[in-house]
Amino acid sequence: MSDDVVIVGAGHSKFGKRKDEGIRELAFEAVQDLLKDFNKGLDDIDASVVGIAGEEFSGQGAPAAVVVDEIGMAGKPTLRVESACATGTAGIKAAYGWIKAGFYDAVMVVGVEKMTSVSSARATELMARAGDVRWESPFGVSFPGYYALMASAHMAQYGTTREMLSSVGVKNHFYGAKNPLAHIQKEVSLEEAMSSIPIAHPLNLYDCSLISDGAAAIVLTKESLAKEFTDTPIKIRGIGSGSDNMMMSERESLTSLRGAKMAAQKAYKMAGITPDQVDVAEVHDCFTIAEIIATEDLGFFEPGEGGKAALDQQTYIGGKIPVNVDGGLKSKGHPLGATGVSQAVELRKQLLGEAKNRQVDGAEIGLSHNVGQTGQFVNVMIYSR
Amino acid sequence: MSDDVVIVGAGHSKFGKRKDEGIRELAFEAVQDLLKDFNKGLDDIDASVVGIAGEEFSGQGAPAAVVVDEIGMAGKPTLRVESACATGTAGIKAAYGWIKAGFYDAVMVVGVEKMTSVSSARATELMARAGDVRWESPFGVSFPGYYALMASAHMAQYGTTREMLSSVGVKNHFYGAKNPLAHIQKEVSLEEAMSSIPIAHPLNLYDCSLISDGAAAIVLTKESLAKEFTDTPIKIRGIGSGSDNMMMSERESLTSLRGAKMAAQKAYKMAGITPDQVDVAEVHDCFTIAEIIATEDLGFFEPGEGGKAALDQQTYIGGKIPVNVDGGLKSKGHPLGATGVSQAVELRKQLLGEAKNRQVDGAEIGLSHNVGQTGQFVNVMIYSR
Amino acid sequence: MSEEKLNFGHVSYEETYPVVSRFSKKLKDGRLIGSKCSKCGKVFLPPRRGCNNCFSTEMEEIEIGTEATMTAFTVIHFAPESFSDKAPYIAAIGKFEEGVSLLAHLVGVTSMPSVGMKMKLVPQEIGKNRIVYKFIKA
Amino acid sequence: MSEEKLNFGHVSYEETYPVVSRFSKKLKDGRLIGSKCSKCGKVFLPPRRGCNNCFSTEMEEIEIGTEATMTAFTVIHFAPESFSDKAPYIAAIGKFEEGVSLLAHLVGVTSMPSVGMKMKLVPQEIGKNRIVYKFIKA
Ligand SMILES: [Zn+2]
Ligand SMILES: [Zn+2]
Repeated sequence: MSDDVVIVGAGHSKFGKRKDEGIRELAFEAVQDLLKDFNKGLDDIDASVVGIAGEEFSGQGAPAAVVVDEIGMAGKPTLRVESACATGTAGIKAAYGWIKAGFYDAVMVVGVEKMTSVSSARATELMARAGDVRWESPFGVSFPGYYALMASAHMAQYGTTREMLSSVGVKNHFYGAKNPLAHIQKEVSLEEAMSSIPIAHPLNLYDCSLISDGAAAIVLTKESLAKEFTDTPIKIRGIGSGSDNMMMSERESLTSLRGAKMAAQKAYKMAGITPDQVDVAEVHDCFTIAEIIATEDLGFFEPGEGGKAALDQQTYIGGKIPVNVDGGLKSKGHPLGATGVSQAVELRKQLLGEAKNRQVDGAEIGLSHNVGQTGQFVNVMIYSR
Repeated sequence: MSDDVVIVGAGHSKFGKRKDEGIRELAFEAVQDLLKDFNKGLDDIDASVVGIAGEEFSGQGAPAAVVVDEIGMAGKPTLRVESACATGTAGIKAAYGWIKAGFYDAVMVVGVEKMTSVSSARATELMARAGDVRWESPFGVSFPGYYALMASAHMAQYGTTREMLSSVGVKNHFYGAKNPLAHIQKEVSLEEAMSSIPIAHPLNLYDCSLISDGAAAIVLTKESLAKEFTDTPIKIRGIGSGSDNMMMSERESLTSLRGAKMAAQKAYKMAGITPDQVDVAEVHDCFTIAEIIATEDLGFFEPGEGGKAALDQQTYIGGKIPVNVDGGLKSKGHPLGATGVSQAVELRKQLLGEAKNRQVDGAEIGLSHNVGQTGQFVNVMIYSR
Repeated sequence: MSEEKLNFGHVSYEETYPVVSRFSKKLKDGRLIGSKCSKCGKVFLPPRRGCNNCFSTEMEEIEIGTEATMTAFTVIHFAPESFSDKAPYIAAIGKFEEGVSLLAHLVGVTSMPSVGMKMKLVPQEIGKNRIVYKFIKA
Repeated sequence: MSEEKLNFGHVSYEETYPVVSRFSKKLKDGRLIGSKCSKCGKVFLPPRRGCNNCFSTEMEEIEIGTEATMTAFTVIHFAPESFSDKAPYIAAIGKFEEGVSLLAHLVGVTSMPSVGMKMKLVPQEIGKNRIVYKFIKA
């Protein structure tokens, strides 16, 4: 009988503009938080996986090792994974593989990014270089720009409106205001969101996730060992991944991410569930259009119906499927390497009933959808008690 | 009964200053070479792992996806791993985990680096940033500089000499001259090596590996499926990893890499062998002192005896343990992300008896030792027929 | 090979490799050239050095028509650092009759464009050693 | 916190964080300050914000003596880009009596140094906002 992989510890730094902390201090803060509620010490963790998306943000080359040293894991095996904005879940998947391979009993996954040391224009440049630098980045398409291209296609094909886009941002700020770890804890009105300054038309400021600093950490082990670490392990029930063509201009579709659909299908199959069994979802709302497309690709709504569903508050708690009730990338923040791990930390809280004033009552199955670049890396994870 | 992971295909680009090729073309060349001798097509490979150490060398952010697209693997799951110069073996280990976890039956690992687009001074700067950027890089210690520090300690403690160092370079050029894929295919005399220009005293030009472009690729699958792909699978018998403190100044020892010793111990244990059973070794000779220390850390020679052993030609074919008989990083070249995969490709050739005029007769067990940064990432792999 | 390189794009992030330089030179002559695999027939635009379907490197040049239909667009207001002085500008994806698409700036339009509009791809020289293509309204 | 930052090193590759700036200010006063964990007693030089042994962030300042013994050295001839105009220079690791070590330039020596030699760490101001430490022969 197979021994499931479980999460037995989780920690999370404050997300935000953390001007006094570098990658090492941010990671330290997440691990410090993790250890607060952990029956074992670092000695019982055999190895680490570090998720950091970009080395130029922090200035540190081969950046995993400084992080690992600061969190007391130097001397133990480690590696860095990178899948652009899907780096965090790539780390969880790599650690899962290490455990299943029998290399280690317990592995820490730390995702961290320090993004605000550079100017916004510089950060935009660095992220734009995740486009094809030979044929697409030379046109100055920012990261919001790539998603804006998708938004224009989605609007043309399905009649998705600016109001629908903005309503995603409004929801995410509504929940972010309840999350003490969120970068911006402030509600916004639909009017404010719709009238904010344009970033990459049709996307405005309130359609775009934040450039944030932050870290998140979890510890994975085998189910058979879980009780030594915690009384409340969370199972990893499904992992699915997919990708897509590098260039936007070579995609079959601009209104859906084929990698996300593939990842979802695989994850549902591995977990043996269907989309309607998911109680709470963390989806990769790097932009509001991304959340709309995500809810379609994941099978929560029919293709083209995601925008209407958002407008109808079907993604609030009490709606068809609560999505990003921690504020999402939009309000909680999006420190690239941390995001996928942060999703796991949040879902664990939800499944343990510890999410306080943003708790989805009785949540038993949680789904995380984490997208890198513009769909070239997608991981969908399914967690349950 | 456990189903071993095996290598069922391997390809290698020419290493060198490849001015007409970027990362995508280099990776293409390695995969093209792999497919020449492969009973299946890309359709039968489920996913890929891409090893690239630095995004600034090539200019491409999140660089895995352009590579994956160029080699026809877009749409299938992928991720990038990075462990500085140990990136290639980190990729093999991640793919091994994915297969053991049951995610995929067959995974391609591609390691690639394009380093010569930037000047040597710039490349030196980028690599120096893999030191601790807060406390050590601000002193302008180049990568050769860090190893030169170790060399000075080894010389002081054990009486290792410049002649011993140079004899490593002489050997590696001797074999590199026989390797048509090597960056520099030219023998050097001990006199030439010893009198070459200083890079970071006590290391001269012929003590330092090359800044090279190149790629290597392998396909992994389960032993139970191997026969569908090839008649000559190679087993991965052992994988061990280790690391060390970030800062050189915090290390317990400067004459040995504790991560390498740990990695070797784990790999030997997993494979169920002892050092004397290894027939041929690929070790991480980023610098001549690194090869000397490696042969000690791996248990081929006693601590402090590696230099004398090199001088006595104990690491030539016919000696106690043939080391880097493909030219090593010194003469074959060291495109960072490719190196660990290249070691696997070379050992496969040796174990299949296909290494021609640098064949170790009857080689049955091969070992690869791949070090990232200055020992913060180490993977030791053991392969056999 | 000592032939002079012709760089592509408003900015270069990687070295200009031969496959790009050759394309750029044809573009300078007003021709949009993709590559077609001689072995399996797969067509690539922009061109590639090898075919990612059958791994042949025997590629024929194939001329693509310059009439395109817009499938997506955006107006970049907050630009990457290298483009800060150019914003706002429109980036659009246009699909050609051959079924392949390209991303480029759309210039010369005075009102908000819309998906489905007809465009034409034309070369735009930027200084002596640099060229790019752009869409204009057809 | 609006206090002015004092940068550390010949070149900065990351932002100057408070733990570095505070250390640098003490260094300017000629004091070499490490951090000692109030909870478990582990000593860090250079200082850290938190203890990687017990995860306490209560750190005491501890003054380290400046006499050191060289454990390793190199002469950098081919330097990273930012240091091109400074080569050759000597980098050495010196171990202090407290058991902790630092890497720094060794300056003012006229012959090749040797492992085991006695050195002294001294501050070296570089302009108004930047400081570094260096070893000199003891
Ligand atoms: Zn073809
Ligand atoms: Zn402590």
